[in-house]
Amino acid sequence: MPEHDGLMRVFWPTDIATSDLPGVIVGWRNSGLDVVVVAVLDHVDPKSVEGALKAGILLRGAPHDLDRIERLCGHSSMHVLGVTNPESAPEGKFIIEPSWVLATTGPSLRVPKVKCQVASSVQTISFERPIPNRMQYISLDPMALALADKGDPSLLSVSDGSDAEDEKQERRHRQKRRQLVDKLKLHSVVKHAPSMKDKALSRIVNQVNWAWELEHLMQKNVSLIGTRPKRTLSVSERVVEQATTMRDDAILWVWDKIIFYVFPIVRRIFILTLVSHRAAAEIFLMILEWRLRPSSPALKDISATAQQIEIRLQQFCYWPMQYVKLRLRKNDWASVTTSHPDYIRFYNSLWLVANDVIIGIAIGSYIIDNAGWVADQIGLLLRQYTVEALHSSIEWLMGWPAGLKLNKELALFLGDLFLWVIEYWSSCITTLQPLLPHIIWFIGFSSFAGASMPIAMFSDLVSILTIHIYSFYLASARIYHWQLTILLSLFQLFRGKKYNVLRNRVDSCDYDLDQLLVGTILFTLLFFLLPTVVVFYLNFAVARMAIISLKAVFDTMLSCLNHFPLFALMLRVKDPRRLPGGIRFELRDTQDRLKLDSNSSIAFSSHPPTSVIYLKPIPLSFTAMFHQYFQMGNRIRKHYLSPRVLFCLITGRFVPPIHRKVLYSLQYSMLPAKRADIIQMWDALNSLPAKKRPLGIYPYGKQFINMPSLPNGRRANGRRGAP
Amino acid sequence: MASRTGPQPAANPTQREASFPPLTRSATLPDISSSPRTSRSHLAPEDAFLAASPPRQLNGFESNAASHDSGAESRLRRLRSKLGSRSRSRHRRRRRTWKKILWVKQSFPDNYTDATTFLDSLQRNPRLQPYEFWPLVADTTVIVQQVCSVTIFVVCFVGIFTERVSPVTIVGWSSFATFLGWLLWDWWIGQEGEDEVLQRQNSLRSRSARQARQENARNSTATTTPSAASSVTNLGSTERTQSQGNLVAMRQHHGGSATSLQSSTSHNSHQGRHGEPQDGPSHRPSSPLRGGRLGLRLSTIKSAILIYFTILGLSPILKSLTRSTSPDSIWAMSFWLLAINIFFYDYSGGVGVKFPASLSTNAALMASTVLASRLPSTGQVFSLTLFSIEVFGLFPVFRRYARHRSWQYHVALSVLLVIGAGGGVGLILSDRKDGTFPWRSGLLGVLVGVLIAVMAMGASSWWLIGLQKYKNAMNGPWDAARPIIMSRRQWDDG
Amino acid sequence: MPRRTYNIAMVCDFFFPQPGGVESHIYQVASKLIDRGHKVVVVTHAYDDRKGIRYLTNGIKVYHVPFAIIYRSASFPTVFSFFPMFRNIMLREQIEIVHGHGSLSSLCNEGLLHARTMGLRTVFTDHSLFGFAEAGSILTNKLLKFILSDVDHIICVSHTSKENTVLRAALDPLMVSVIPNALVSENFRPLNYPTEPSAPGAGFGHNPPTAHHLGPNDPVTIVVISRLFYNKGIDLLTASIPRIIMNHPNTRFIIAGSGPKAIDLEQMIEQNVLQDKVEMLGAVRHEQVRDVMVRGHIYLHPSLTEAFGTVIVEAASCGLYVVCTAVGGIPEVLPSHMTVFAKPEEDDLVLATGKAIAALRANRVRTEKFHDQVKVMYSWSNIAKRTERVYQGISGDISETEFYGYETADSAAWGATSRSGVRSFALIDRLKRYYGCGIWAGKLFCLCVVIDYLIFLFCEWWWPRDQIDTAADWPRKHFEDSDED
Amino acid sequence: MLTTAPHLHIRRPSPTTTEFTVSTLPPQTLPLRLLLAVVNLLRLLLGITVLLVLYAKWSLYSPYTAPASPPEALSLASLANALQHVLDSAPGRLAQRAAAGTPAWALGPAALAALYAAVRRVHAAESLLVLRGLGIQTSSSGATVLGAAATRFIPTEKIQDVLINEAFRGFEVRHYLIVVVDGEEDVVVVFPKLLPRRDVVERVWRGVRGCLFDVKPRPKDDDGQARGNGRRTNGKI
Repeated sequence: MPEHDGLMRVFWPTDIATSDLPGVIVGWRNSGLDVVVVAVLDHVDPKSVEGALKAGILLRGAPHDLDRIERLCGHSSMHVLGVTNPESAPEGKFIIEPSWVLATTGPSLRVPKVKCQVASSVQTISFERPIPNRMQYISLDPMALALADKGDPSLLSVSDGSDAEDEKQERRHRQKRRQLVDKLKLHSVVKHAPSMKDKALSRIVNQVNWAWELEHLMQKNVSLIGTRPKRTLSVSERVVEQATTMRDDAILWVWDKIIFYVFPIVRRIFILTLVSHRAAAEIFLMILEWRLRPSSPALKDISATAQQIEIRLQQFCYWPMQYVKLRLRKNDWASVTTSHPDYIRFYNSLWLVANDVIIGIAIGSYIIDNAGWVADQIGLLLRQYTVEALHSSIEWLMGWPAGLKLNKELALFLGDLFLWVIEYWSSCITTLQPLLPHIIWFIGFSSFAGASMPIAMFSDLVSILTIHIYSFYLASARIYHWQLTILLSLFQLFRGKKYNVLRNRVDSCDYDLDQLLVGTILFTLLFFLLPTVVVFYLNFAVARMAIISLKAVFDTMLSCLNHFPLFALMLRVKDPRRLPGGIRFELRDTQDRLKLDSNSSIAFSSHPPTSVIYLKPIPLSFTAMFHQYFQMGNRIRKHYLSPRVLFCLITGRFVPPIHRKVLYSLQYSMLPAKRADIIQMWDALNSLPAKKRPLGIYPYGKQFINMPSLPNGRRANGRRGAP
Repeated sequence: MASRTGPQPAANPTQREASFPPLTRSATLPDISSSPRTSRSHLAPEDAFLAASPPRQLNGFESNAASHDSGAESRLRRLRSKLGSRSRSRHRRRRRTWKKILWVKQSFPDNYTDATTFLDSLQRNPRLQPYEFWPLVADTTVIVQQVCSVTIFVVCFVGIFTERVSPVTIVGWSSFATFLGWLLWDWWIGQEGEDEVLQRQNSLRSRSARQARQENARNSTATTTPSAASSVTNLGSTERTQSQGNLVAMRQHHGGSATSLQSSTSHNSHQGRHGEPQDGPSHRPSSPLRGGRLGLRLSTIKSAILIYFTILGLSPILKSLTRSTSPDSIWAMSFWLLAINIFFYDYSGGVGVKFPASLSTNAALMASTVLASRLPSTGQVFSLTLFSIEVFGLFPVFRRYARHRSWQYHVALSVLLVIGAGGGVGLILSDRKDGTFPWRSGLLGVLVGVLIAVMAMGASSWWLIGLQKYKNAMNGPWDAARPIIMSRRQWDDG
Repeated sequence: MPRRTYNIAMVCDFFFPQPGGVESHIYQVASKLIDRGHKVVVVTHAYDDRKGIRYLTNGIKVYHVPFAIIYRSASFPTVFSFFPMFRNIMLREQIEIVHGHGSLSSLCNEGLLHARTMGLRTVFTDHSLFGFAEAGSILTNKLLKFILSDVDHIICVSHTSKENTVLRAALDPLMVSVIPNALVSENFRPLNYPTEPSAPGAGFGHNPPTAHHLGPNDPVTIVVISRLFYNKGIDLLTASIPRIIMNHPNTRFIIAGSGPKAIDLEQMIEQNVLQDKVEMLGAVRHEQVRDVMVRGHIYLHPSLTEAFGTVIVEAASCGLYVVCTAVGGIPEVLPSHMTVFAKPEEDDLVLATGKAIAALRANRVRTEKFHDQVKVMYSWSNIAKRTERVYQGISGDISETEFYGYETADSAAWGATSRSGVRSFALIDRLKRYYGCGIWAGKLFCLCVVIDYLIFLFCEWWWPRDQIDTAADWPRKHFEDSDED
Repeated sequence: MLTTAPHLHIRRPSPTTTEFTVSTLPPQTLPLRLLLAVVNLLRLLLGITVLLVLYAKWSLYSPYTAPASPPEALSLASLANALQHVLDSAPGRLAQRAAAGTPAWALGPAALAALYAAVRRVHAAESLLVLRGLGIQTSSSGATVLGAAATRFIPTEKIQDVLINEAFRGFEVRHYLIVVVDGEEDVVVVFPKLLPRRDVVERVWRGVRGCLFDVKPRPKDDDGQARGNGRRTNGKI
C-alpha cells in the first residue's frame, strides 16, 4: 500500500455474529489502512480465503451479475483484511501481514478491539448494516421524494406578468448568490488535496449498503472452502431424497407448462388493455391541454376539475413505467438503492388514490343519499351570499352609509346598475334551481372517482356561480382606476405642473385659461365623486377576495388529497431506516475499554489509541417530507401577501389570481415533466423479463428463509472442523 | 466656545474698537464675485456699517452691532482679535510670507492662520437695500387689489346665496365690465405690436435677449416716476419676507430694478416661448404676426364661447355635487382655497406673464366651484362660476396691464376696488330690511374698508422696515455662486 | 523619540462600494496611514448586501454597520442606538483616534459625539462648503457647531473650506488644519506619458511629438466630467457650449457624467444641432475617468461651488489645460499656468474658454509637463504624513508649541488653555463647551450629551469591557520615517 | 446560577478524532446537582399540573362520563376511569376549579407557555466532531428536551475551508467559526446558538485544522485566516 498516515480506519458491522473463535476478516480495502469489514469467516485459512476471493468462489451462486458489485463498491474483489482472535488460534495457523487487522471479538464485546502493526491510531467505526430486503439503506444526503427531473422550467413557464417578474428577480438574486459562491470557490487560504480516505466515503457508503447481502452470500459459500470430511448418505435418506426430488419434479413440470403457455397469453392481453387505456388517456390529455394560442390558457388552467382529471390521467400514464422500473429492480441486487425513492413514490401515489377513493366513496354515498337536502343548502347559501348579501350591501351603499358623504345621484346610478344585473342573475339562478339537485347528484356520483373530484367540481361550481361578482369587481375596478388616474393628472394641472413623459418627471407648465377652468372644474367634480366610487369598488373587491380565499381553501384540500406524503410518513413511523436523511457519527467514550484493557491481558498492553465511533443513519426529517408544502405556501404568500397586490388593490388595478400551474406544481412534482408516450410504454411493458423457471429465485429465497438458522449451522461445521 | 464666550466681552473691550477697521476694510474690499453688482442700484456695504447714507438707519445698525453679541460679527471680531494678538508672535519667527495656495508646500504648519488674509473675502450684507416708506406702501396696493377682488367675489356669493342679489345682474355687469376691459387691453396690445414683430424675425436667443433689453428701455421710460422704479425694486424684498420659491432666488442676486425687471422679462420671454405651441386664447402680448391680432381676437372669442358652454353644461352636475357634504366643511374648504389664492398669487408678474401661478388661479376656481355647488338653482351656479372666472381669471391680467401702463390707472383701480369691497362687505353685514337699500351700512363699510386698507398698508411697511435691521447675511467664496445666464431659463429646476 | 503608531477609526457614511470623492479620500488616506504603520478601521453603514465586516486590500478593515438607510448617501440619524455597537467596535479594535469625514454624514456626527463620550481623541475632516443664506444650511450649521465644539482637531481640504468651517462652527482657527486632497498620479498619466521623457527638454522644439500639440486646424477637444447637477454649474455649461462652438467652430465636447441636468444638455444639443460636436458619454466609472480625459486638450469645470475640486487636479495631471470657474477653493488648487479662471457667468466662461483655446493653438502652454508638476504637488503619502502630524498633535506626542505654533504664554492671555493641545474629557468641561453653542441650542446640546453619557454608563454596566474580546490585528507594517516629500 | 458562560470541553480518544463540546453546563458540584434535581422535579410537576388542568377543562365540556362498572384493564375506558379518579382527588378538584375559573382563550396560551417552560432545556450544548478522513459533524442540542440534537455531517472533500469570521449580532460584534462547504450558498456556522468567545473559537479552530488536515497550527495561520475570512464572506449570522 503506497500511502498511509498511520491512521487505521475500520468499518465494523455491529450485527455480525461475534464469536471468540479465530476467524478471517473479509471485506473491502479501500486504501492502505482504510477497510470495510464485510464478513468474519471462522475456521478457515486466510490463504485459502484469499485464493477463493480471487477465484470468486465465495461469491459463487450469486443471484445477479457480479460486475454491479464492482461498479458500486469500486473494487473487483474483496480481500482478507485480517484475523480475529489470533491468539486463540492454533499456532502457525497463518502468517500475519503487517497491514492486517487484528481484532478481538467476543460475545462480551459489542465493538471488537482492533489493532494493526503499522497503525499508530485506530478509528473503529461500527455500523448497523441496513438490510436490503427491507429496503433499508444509508445515504450521505437526504433522499428526494419529489422527482428531480424538473426544477425551474415548470416555474418559468408561468408567464403572467407579475409572477414572471417575481421569478425573474428571484432568479437574478439566485444568480447573484451563485456568483458569490463561485467567488468563494476562488478564495481558499490553504488548499489540501483530499486523501484517499476522504475520497473513499461515497464508495464506503455503497459498501455498507452491500455488506449484508454479501456477507450472507459468503457465509453460504464458506462451506466451499476449507476441507471437510465428505460423508455419504444412508439408504433411507436416499429414498427420502428420491421421493422429494420426484415430487418437486412433478410440481415443476406443471408449473413450467403454466409459465410457458398460459402466462404469456394473459400477460399479452393485460398489456394490450393497458395500452389501449393509455391511448384513451392520451386523447383526454390532449383535449385538456389543448390551447388555441400558446399564450392562451388551456382547459386545465381554467377549471379545477380538468386539472384534477389531468393529474389522475398523468398518474395513470406514469404508473406502468414506475411499475416496470420496480420490476426491473427485482432482478438486480437488493442492495442497489437507486430505485427506492421510485418505490416510495409509486406506492405513495397508489395509496393516495386509494385513500382518495375511499373517502370519496364515503362522501359520494352521503351526497347521493341526500342530494336534495345538499342542493337546497347550496341553493340557500348561493342566494343568501351571492345575491341577497350583495343586494343588501348595495342598497346600504345607496343610502348614505355610515355617515359617508356619498354623492346621492352617482350612488343611485351605480347602485341601480348593479342591482339590475343582480336581478337578472338571480333570475338565472332561479331558473337553474331545479337543475341543482341533478348537478349535486352528478358531483356525488363523480366522487366515486375520489374525494378530490367533488372538491374540484365544487370549486369550479363556485367560480361559475360567482361570475357576476367577478364582473362587478372588474367593472368597478376599471371605473375606479380610470378616475384615479384622471384625478392625478388633473391634480398636476391644478398645481400648474404637468407630467413630462420625455423627461419622465413633473415639470412646470402654464396652461390657458380655458384649460385651467375645465381642468379645475373636472378635478372638483371627480374629487367629490371619488368616495362614492371607492365605496362601491371596495365592496366588490372584498367580495372578490373572499371568493378567492374560498377557492384557495379548496385548492389546499386538493393538494392535500393529491400529494400528502402518506406512505412516507407511514414508513417513517414503521421503519425509519428506509428513509435515510443522511448519516451521523457518535463518538463513544472509551474509558471503559481502557479500563478493561488494563485489567484483562498482556496482549493488549500495546494498544494503539482507539476511538470508537458509531455510524448511524438519520431518518428523513418531517420538514424535508413536507418541503414542497412549504414551498407552495411561500409561493402563495408571495403572490397574494405582497405589497404589489396591495398596491394593485389600492389603485384599482386588476389583481390576477395565482396561476394554477404555480399552485399545482406540488401535485406535478411527483410526476415526470413530460410523460412517456405510448410507444415508450409499449416497449417498457414488453421489456419486462418473461418469468424464467421459478427455480431461478429459489436459492435466493431459500437462503432468505433459513437465514436465522445460520449461526448454529456455522457453529456445526466449525465443530466438525475442530478435531 | 463656552470657554471664550464667558470672559471674552468683558475681557478686552479695547480689542473690539481695535477690530473695527480691519473688519470694515476687509468687508469693503471689492471682490471678484460681486463686481457685476457694482451698479449704483444698491448700497455698498460701507453704507451699512459706517452708517453713512440714510440717517434713519444709523441707530438701527448701531443697535444691531451692539445687541448681537453671539452673532457672527462679534464672533468674527473675536477671531480677528486673536489672530492679531497671535500672528505678531509668529511673524517674529517666520520671515517668508504665507500664500493662500495649496499646490506648494509652504514652510508653515497646516493649521497656520494668516492674520492678514484670513477671512479676507468675507462680506456681510453685501446687497442690502434700505426700504423707503412710500414705495413700500405703493407696493402693497397690489396685494390690496387681490384681497379686495377676492372679497368682492365672496360678497357676491353671499349676495346670491342669501338671494339679495340676482345672479343675472351680477353676471351681466361683470361681463360687460370684462368686455370693456378686453377692448381696452386689446387697444394696448395694438400699441405694443411693433417690437414684437421685430422680435419675431430673430432667433430665439437673440430675440429674448433683445426683448429683455427693450423691456428695459420701456421700463425706464415707463418708470420715470421714481415710485414705480422703487416699487419694482422693493418687490423683491416684500416677496423675500413671504418667501416665494424661485422668484426669491431671482430677485436675491439681482440688485436693482433694471436687472430685476430684465430677469423677470427674460423669464417671461421664455414662458411666452414655452406657451407658444398650444395657441389657445393667448392673453400674452406677443402676438404671432400683425395680421395675427385678428386671429388672437378670434381665438379669444372662441375660448370665451368654449368656457361659456362648458360652464353651462357642467353647472347642473355641480349643483348636486356637494349636497351630502356638510356646509361648514365646505365653508372651511373654500376659505382655505381662497387663502391659497391670495398667498400664492404672483404679485410681481410682469405684463407678459400669462397665468404665472396657476395654483392660485386654480385654487380660486375650485373655491368658486365648491361654493357654486351649494347654490340651489342651476342659473345661480352658472352665473357664479362665470363671475369667478372673470374675477380670478381675466381681471388679474387687466390689473397687471393697468399697472404696467401707468401708475395712475393702478392707483385708481385699487381705490375703486377698496371702496367696492368695503361697501360690499358693509351691505352684506347689514341686517336686511325689506326692500330698502341699506345705504348707511354701505357707507360705513366703505369707510371702515378704506381705513383698514390704509392701516394695513402703513403698518406692514413699517413692520418691514423695522425687520430689516435684523438682517445679517454673510457671504464669501464658499457660497454657491449664482450663474448669470443670458440665454436660458435656469429657475425651473435648480 | 520613537514614532508612535495609532489605532484609527475612520467614521463616515460615504464609503465604497458607493463611488465618490469622500469615499476615495478615506480609502487612500487609510491605506497610506497603514503603510505608515498605523492601524485603520473604517466604520460605515451597510450597503444593500454588504453587511458585516470586510477587509479591503492593504488590510483596511471595514465595518458595514447594519442600519436603516434613508437613501443611498446618508444613513438615518439613529442618535443613540448606534452607541453600543460603536462602543463595541471601538473597544474590540482598541481605537485611540476617531476620525470623522463629511459634515453631512450623520454616522460621522454620532460617531464623534460617542467617541468624545468614551474619551477618545477625535478629528473631523470637512469636505464640503456651506453658505449661510439657505434655510437648510442654518440647521446643518447648528449641527456642525454641536459636533465640532468638542472635536480635538479639524481638517479642511482648502483654505476657503477652512474659513467656512471656522465661521460656521465658531472655531479657533488654529484648531483647523488645511490638508488638501491628492490623487494617485499613476492613474492619471497623459496619453503617451511613458514614451515621453519627463525632462523639460521634451517640451521645447516647435512641434514635439506630443499628443497635446495642436496644429492650426486640428480640432480642440474639451472634456467635462462631472455629475450633472445644478451646483456643478451645468446650466452655465448648457448655456455656453453653443456659443463656444459658434466662436470656435473647430472644437469638440466630450461630456461624461449623469444626473438630472443631462436632459437639459440633450435638449441643447438637439435645439442647435450639435450632435457631431458634443458627445455625451453618460456615467463613467472612476477608473475610466483617465481614459476619457486623455481624449481631450482642455478640461472645463463650470462648478458653482467646490471645496477642493480633485477632478481638476486629475485633469491637469492628465495633461489637460484647465478652464474653471473661480469659486470656492478652486483658485488655491492649481498654479495659474495650468488654469484659466472664469467668473461663474456665461459670457466670462465663453471668454475664458476662448482664451484657453487660443493659448493651446499658439502652443503657449506646455501641457505635457503638467503631469510631473502635479505629481510633485499632490501625493497621498504626503497627505497621510500631514494627517499623522495632526494625530500626533492632538494626542500630545508633539508639543503644543510645535503643533499650534505659538507659546502657551500668550495663548493664556485669551484663555485657550482648555483647548490647547488636548481637550479635557471631563463631562463638565464638555458641557461648558456645548453650552456656549447658543441660547436654546446650547441647552439642547447639553441635554443630548448628558443622555449620551448616561447611555455610556449603561453600556459599561450591561456589556462590561472584559466581556468584549479584542479583534486580531492585521500585521502592522514597519515604516521607517523617511523625510522625503 | 444554573448556567455558566459557554465553556469548552474536548474529547480526543485518538489524535485523529476530536470532539469539541461547548456547553453552558457548569462543573457538577453537589449543590448544583441538588438544585438541578429540584428544578427538574418542579418542571415535571408543572407539566403534570398543566396536563391535568387541560384534561379537567376538556372533561368539563366532554359528554363522556366514567362508566359505573370498572372496565377491563389496559383500555381507553380504564385510562379515562383512572383520570376520573385523579380528578376526583383533592388536587384534581383544585385543577377542576382552576379550569372552570379560567376561560379557554386564556387557558390555551398559558398552558402552552407552561408546557414549554416545562420541557425547555436548561443547558444548551453544541459540539463539533472532527474525524480525520471522514469529515466534520456539527451538532447542537434542541431547544426542548423532546427534540433530539440536530446534526450536520460534512464530508472532508466538501469542506472548502474552516475559518473564523466576525459579524454583527445584536449590538455587538462576535467571532464565530464557520465551515465553508463546497458549492453551497450558506456557510455552516459552528456553535450557532452559544457563539463562544474568541479564545474558545480560536482553540477549536486550531484543533480542527490540526485534527482534520494534520497541519501544525502556526501563529501566521491566524492572520491567514483573518485575511481569508474578511475578504469574502459578508458575515451575516
